[in-house]
Amino acid sequence: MIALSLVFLAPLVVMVLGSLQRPLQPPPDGLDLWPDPAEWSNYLAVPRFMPLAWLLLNSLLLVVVAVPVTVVVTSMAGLAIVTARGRLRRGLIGVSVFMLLVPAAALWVPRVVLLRGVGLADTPLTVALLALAGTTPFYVLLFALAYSRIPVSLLEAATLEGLSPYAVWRRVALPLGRPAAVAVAALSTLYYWSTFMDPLTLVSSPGNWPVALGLRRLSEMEAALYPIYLAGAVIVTAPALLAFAIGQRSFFASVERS
Amino acid sequence: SAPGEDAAAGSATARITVQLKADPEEAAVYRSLATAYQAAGGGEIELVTVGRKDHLTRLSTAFASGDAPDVFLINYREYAPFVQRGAVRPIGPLLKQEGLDTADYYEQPLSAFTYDGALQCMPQNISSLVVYWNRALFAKAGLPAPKAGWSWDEFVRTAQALTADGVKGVGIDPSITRMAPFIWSKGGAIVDDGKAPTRTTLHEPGARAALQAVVDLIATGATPSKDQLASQGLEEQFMTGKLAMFMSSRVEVPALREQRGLDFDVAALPVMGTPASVLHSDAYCVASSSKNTKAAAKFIAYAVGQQGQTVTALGGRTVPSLRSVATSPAFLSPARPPASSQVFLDAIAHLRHTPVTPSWPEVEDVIGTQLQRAFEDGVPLDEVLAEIQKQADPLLRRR
Amino acid sequence: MSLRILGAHKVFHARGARVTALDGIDLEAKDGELLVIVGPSGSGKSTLLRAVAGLEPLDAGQVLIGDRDVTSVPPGRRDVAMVFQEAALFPHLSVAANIGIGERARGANRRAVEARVRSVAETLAVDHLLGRMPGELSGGERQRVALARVMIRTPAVCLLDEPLASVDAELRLRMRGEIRTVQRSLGVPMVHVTHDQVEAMAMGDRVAVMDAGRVLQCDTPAEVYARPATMAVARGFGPLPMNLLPIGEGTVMGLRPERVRVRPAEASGRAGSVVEVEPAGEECLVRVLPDDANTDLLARLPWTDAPTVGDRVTVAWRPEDEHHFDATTGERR
Amino acid sequence: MSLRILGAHKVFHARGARVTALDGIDLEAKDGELLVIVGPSGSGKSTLLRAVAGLEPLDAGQVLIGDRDVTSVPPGRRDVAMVFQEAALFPHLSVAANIGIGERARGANRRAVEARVRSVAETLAVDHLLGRMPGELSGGERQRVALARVMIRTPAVCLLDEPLASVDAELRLRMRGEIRTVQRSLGVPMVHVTHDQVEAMAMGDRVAVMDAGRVLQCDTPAEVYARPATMAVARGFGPLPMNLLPIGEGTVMGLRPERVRVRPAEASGRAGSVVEVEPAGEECLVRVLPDDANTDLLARLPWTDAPTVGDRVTVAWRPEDEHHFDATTGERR
Amino acid sequence: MPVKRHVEGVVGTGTGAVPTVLSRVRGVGAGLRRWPLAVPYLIGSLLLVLVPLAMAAGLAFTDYFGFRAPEFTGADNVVRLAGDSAFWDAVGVSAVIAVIVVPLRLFLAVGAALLLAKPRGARTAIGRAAAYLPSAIPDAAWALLWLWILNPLYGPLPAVLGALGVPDPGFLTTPWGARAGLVLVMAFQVGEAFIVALAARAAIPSRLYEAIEVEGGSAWFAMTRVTLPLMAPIVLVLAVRDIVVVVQNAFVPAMLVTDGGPVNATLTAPLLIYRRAFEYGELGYASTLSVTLLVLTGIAAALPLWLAARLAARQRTRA
Ligand SMILES: Nc1ncnc2c1ncn2[C@@H]1O[C@H](COP(=O)(O)OP(=O)(O)OP(=O)(O)O)[C@@H](O)[C@H]1O
Ligand SMILES: Nc1ncnc2c1ncn2[C@@H]1O[C@H](COP(=O)(O)OP(=O)(O)OP(=O)(O)O)[C@@H](O)[C@H]1O
Ligand SMILES: [Mg+2]
Ligand SMILES: [Mg+2]
Repeated sequence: MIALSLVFLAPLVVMVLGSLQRPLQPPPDGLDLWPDPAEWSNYLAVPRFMPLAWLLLNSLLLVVVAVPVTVVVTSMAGLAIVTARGRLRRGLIGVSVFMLLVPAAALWVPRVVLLRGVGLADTPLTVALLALAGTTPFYVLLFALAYSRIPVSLLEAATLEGLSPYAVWRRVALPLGRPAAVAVAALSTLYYWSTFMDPLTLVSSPGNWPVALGLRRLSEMEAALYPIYLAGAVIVTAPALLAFAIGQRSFFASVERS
Repeated sequence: SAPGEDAAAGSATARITVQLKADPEEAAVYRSLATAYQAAGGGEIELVTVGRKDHLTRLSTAFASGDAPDVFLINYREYAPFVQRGAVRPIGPLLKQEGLDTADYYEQPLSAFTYDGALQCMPQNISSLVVYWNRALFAKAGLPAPKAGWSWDEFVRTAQALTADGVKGVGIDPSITRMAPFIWSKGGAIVDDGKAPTRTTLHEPGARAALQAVVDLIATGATPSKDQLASQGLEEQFMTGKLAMFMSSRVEVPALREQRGLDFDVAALPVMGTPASVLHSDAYCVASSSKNTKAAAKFIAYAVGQQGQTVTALGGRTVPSLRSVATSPAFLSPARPPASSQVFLDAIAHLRHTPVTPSWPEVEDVIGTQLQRAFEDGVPLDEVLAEIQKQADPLLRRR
Repeated sequence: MSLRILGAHKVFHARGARVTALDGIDLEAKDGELLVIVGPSGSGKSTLLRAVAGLEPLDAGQVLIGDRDVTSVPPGRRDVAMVFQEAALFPHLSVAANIGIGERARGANRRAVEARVRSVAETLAVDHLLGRMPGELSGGERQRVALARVMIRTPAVCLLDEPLASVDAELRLRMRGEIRTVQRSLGVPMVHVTHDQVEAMAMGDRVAVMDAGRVLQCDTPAEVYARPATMAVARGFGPLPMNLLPIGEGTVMGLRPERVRVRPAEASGRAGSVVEVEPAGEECLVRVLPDDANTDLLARLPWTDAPTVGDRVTVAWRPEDEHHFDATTGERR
Repeated sequence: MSLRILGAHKVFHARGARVTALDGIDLEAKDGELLVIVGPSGSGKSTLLRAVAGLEPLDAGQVLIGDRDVTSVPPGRRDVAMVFQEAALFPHLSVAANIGIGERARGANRRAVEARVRSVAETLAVDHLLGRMPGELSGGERQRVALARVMIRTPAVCLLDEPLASVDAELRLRMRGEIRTVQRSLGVPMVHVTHDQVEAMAMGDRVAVMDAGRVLQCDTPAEVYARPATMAVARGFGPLPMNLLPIGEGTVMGLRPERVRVRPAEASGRAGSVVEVEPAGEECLVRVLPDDANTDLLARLPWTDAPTVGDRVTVAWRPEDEHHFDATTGERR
Repeated sequence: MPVKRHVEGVVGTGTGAVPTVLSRVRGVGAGLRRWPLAVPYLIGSLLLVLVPLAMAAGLAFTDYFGFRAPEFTGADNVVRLAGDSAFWDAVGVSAVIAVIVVPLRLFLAVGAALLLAKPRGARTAIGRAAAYLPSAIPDAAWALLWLWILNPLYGPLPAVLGALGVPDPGFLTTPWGARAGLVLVMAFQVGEAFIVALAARAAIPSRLYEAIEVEGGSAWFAMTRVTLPLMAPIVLVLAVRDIVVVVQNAFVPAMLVTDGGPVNATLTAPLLIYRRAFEYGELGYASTLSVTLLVLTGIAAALPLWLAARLAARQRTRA
């Protein structure tokens, strides 16, 4: 298990070490990874190539809006699937599975055409609109599966107690499906933090771009500047990891407590 | 973000969007261009700098959604689809209003960007293929600097002489833009008709001979092995002293300049028959959907004008298309390498360009893939050429 | 407001097989009446309750609460309270929150709910558990909490599905009383499913005996006990199942074990031998195999009279204690 | 092989509070013996069984099966069979597969298991359900399936945690017999938790009465019934809780309701009035509030003698039926 | 809480067909009308997925370059599709990669989830972080790392293989080597599936394991008869999702690591469609390809569903 962990961790280590190499230097041959001396100034160089703080702020805004919306939309839809019967349920599942199969690339152009049509294109939050569609139907199916394990009698009891559908969702399903909610929150955070194709197609003003798109541009730097790019990558990855590190205790605790 | 509600021309200082494909380093150059423009009384510019790979994606979706930038920079190899499909507003008349005289500019790029008899976009640079060479490695091998008009055989011999432990003589990209000058030099052609191509002609004797010569060069072992090619790009190998020569356009200069301890220069391409080189050029286009053509034209006129061209030339990235700047120290000053920038200007006389036709990007990919087989996998040239004919000709016919 | 169930039918489709859970049920529970439902496991008791609550759609039939036909009213709007067979507690809420959730959902003020929760919890002896989570309760504690959730409100109809199954005898006796008190004070119809015969007899104003999705008999406990309508009722209702002895002519004679007298071998009556003796407090249960029969007879005797296994005895009963049933239809004669 | 539990201690930590579930339990179930455990809900019965099975680690104490100390042996290697209080059925497996899963886990051949499953299922009257999924069963059916899973094997120790709670009276009587038969033929110790006093008396070779994590008394049912060691036992064991009347001098008198005679007001004895009458088949339960006391007295009378609420009566009992307990320690005097 | 009806049909009946298996998501009592909860989702999906998809499907029958209104061309695109060997080759490449990488990813994700399911202190914490991390690294950085790891001259992986005496498959130079490289790049980014699998594992009631434990079942038995069957629906959704991700959306690694090469050996269907749409500008025909790919993935995704249905039916009765 330790060995496996190392294999999984290795790329991260390589990334961090790479970010400390001196730029404008021949790339190291073979396993010569250790930066000597560590070039911390690479991190300071990143903002020279992209408006880092601004883009991070955009990304933060995106995540803060899109993730809760995703969780709400998908968990409500998941509960609807679980509590629906017959044709309605098959319909909802069918639509979700079908949408799961849709190639992302097929939607880029029509989507932007449509969103421009309704005047919603090109804002920092345009990409967050995807949260309305649940970001991906995968999350909806996840919630449906999670909720299908809540004892029926609980949902029934709640209904008999006179709780409205919304209250049943809010007070019973959501807390009971907390592992799923946390998982979806984690996954969608990652999604919105790292998506660059959606903003590339949906958002035209660079001022509205998220940091992932900035990083993507940085990735086309000359090879000799890669240490700076890697520094950028570390900076962008760090919040995701930090969030994970902070959240991991409560995250896994909630996963386990179910 | 595309304002301008009244007239089609809009105000001359309206805010416009300009989309460029640019490395992060290049982007800085364009930012200073925009700043200089504004300082000179121009309107506000929103620069959208996108990576190489995302430039076309962004343009396509932007055009499809009616959110096209007012101005975009594009390579002549890629612009044909845009022009043919009506995305571009011919720029000639617009620039005339701005009082810009195209006679001050080199002809080749202007002709490359002329389609249907009208100048569609305004070229900002006129780069060409040259040989980058490492002075230290030449000195170590006891070789003199390459002379203008050197022959292919000299070139091959030089490459062989440079090949030593850990160093290869020359790197060659298996792409048609790299091969084109040699094909032309040998009297061959890429397609039957440069204006309206219907088929490829690489299998015909002239072109075939040129390609064979390259294959023969590769067979001498003076070029990087397949593993080496997969390990590192040619420019990286060159930077790190593993490669003594490689061919590219002006685009490499900024990065090579920053490489500490690298002493390099450029030389003219070797000649197989008559001298030839291939045009590399980007141009500013005005989107047909733009509501601020006046402001767009004003910006372009500035960018390709004396001041604009000086700003970009100093960045090192471009060979100015404006003669006066190209011949000025801003471009030629030997203080900043390469010392022999004149080589780029000398090549202009025999510059040609690849066909301008909508299916060209795909044809290029097909040819590139097949040449790679011949150059790297040792597949017989004739087999490869037959395959190119088979795959590329239908594409050309379909347009 | 009375509760009426008319012609309720329900068929489950399980693995291709059809299971008729309700097969034409007509029942009424009047205002303030406690209707007890007993019946063997799988006879459809839970299904019936769930149908009344609206949790299981009926294939046919109607449910009326007062004059209102609620057959197609969603459960949340029927104003029905129910204790589930598996105590349905919300695992993420404390016991107090579990009890109060309905009140809170109906918009009651937190302070007020807290007070009511506390008082109900005291009644059901769960006040010391209010801060715990359901996962930390024993089986019986859970059932009491579920019961508390129902007792806190004043619904139109009250349904209890074996709420006392895991509660110990003493507490059970007390809770039985509490349930009755609450129900009387609410004055609403209450339907109570139980397996405990003593409970059925003690609590029910009327008792409905179910089997295989049908109501076999519905009457006062005393009446059902005294005059079971069918053999199934005779076996299914009462502290001990009735002895059933075929006596020829298509007739089966029924005898309550409580009415069978077992005496020393010399006495008059049918001779037989004791095959099993089970102590039961003051009494004992004795199985006697009469020499002339091949089904044994269960008898309940005072412990002081207990024979031992193998003893020769005679069994006797008074003629008026005999019940007679049709051997084929099972109906009372 | 006997089962011995020595000094078992178990404390749960719930929401910061400590709950002592087992507080020094010493018990033994001999080979072939059926030990019944009764006790109020929350007294630690399930915890004890789970500790024996190895599912709940003890804080102190030992579990011995035969001569083997299994205290730190994992559950799978203790060779213990257990029916859980909430039937732990595998939701993804059919009833047949659920019954057979243990055998299969121990590596038995599928064909052989199938045959045994069928025969056990017949015994427990669930053979018609074999193809169903657990979700499609009624509460009682589920419990029987869980029981079948235990009865299919021959373990060293058999643990049953209220396996019959949701089973109807008739079937219960039958299954009680089946369990006994199986247990006798296996000849292994069996520990059986139940709330049903009749069951406890009828089935148990010995009965252990628990309260608050302690064993209050462990003896034959008859002995426990006749001479309850403490007031708690007196209330907790027997078909009805014992009446407990403080009679001064730090003494409490106990009286079984079965032994209280209720007669017309003229008769000799203590005068009082009837406050409640509950029918119970042949008998009825009557609560009488003596004029000179403030706790009522429960009495069980034949139905034919039933008074009505409000009647003036006298209550009387024989002196030898009195039990005396210390009012402070609760212990028998 | 009793394990009752509520888990019914976690792995239920049926024989095949896409919705059957997923419809195991059990439905609850009759009158629980909570479908209004699905309304936001449905509206969002309509606006952002279904209508755009319908537009894409419409474009599939047109010539469209994004500059002028699409021109309807009838079945021309379909005819072209039939003879488009490049596309079918790419579909083949995608299929081959999916066949290898999807089971591998599932195995890694589910395996890690099972290994790391029980909290065992720091080791588990590190393991979990490790399993999640690769997915948190931006794609471009991830690709770059792998370019280095697989590098034929300087890469540690060929070096390690060489040291172990394993022949170097030529990760970036030979067709199969490049495909293997792509497989590796995708195999490690399983954080999403890992988290989902972990949540699924945690949702299995411990009582069931207690029952198996008491019966003396081995850990293997518990895993194969309880854990995996009960996790099956989630694993299934993961499988479908993974097929879709690998076949359709994961062109980023192909684009960044191998760029389709060498000689189109890793030119996957989505990469080809991407080039068709945005490098060659043929948005109409690219739509035709996209819709075709949608149908093909649908068929591919039906496979695990069918397989699972068969398995579940078998498992149900056999224990
Ligand atoms: N969801 C279901 N699918 C199929 N059959 C079912 C389902 N629910 C119940 N049944 C069957 O319907 C019949 C009636 O079940 P019900 O739960 O009403 O019985 P019950 O009288 O409450 O029994 P118990 O006393 O054991 O709880 C039983 O045979 C049961 O197996
Ligand atoms: N996991 C737990 N955490 C905290 N307290 C617990 C836990 N499990 C049981 N308890 C407490 O331990 C005590 C004994 O519980 P146990 O389940 O053994 O009772 P029981 O005798 O089986 O009751 P019942 O007859 O109601 O099933 C109870 O007070 C209960 O609340
Ligand atoms: Mg029931
Ligand atoms: Mg218990």
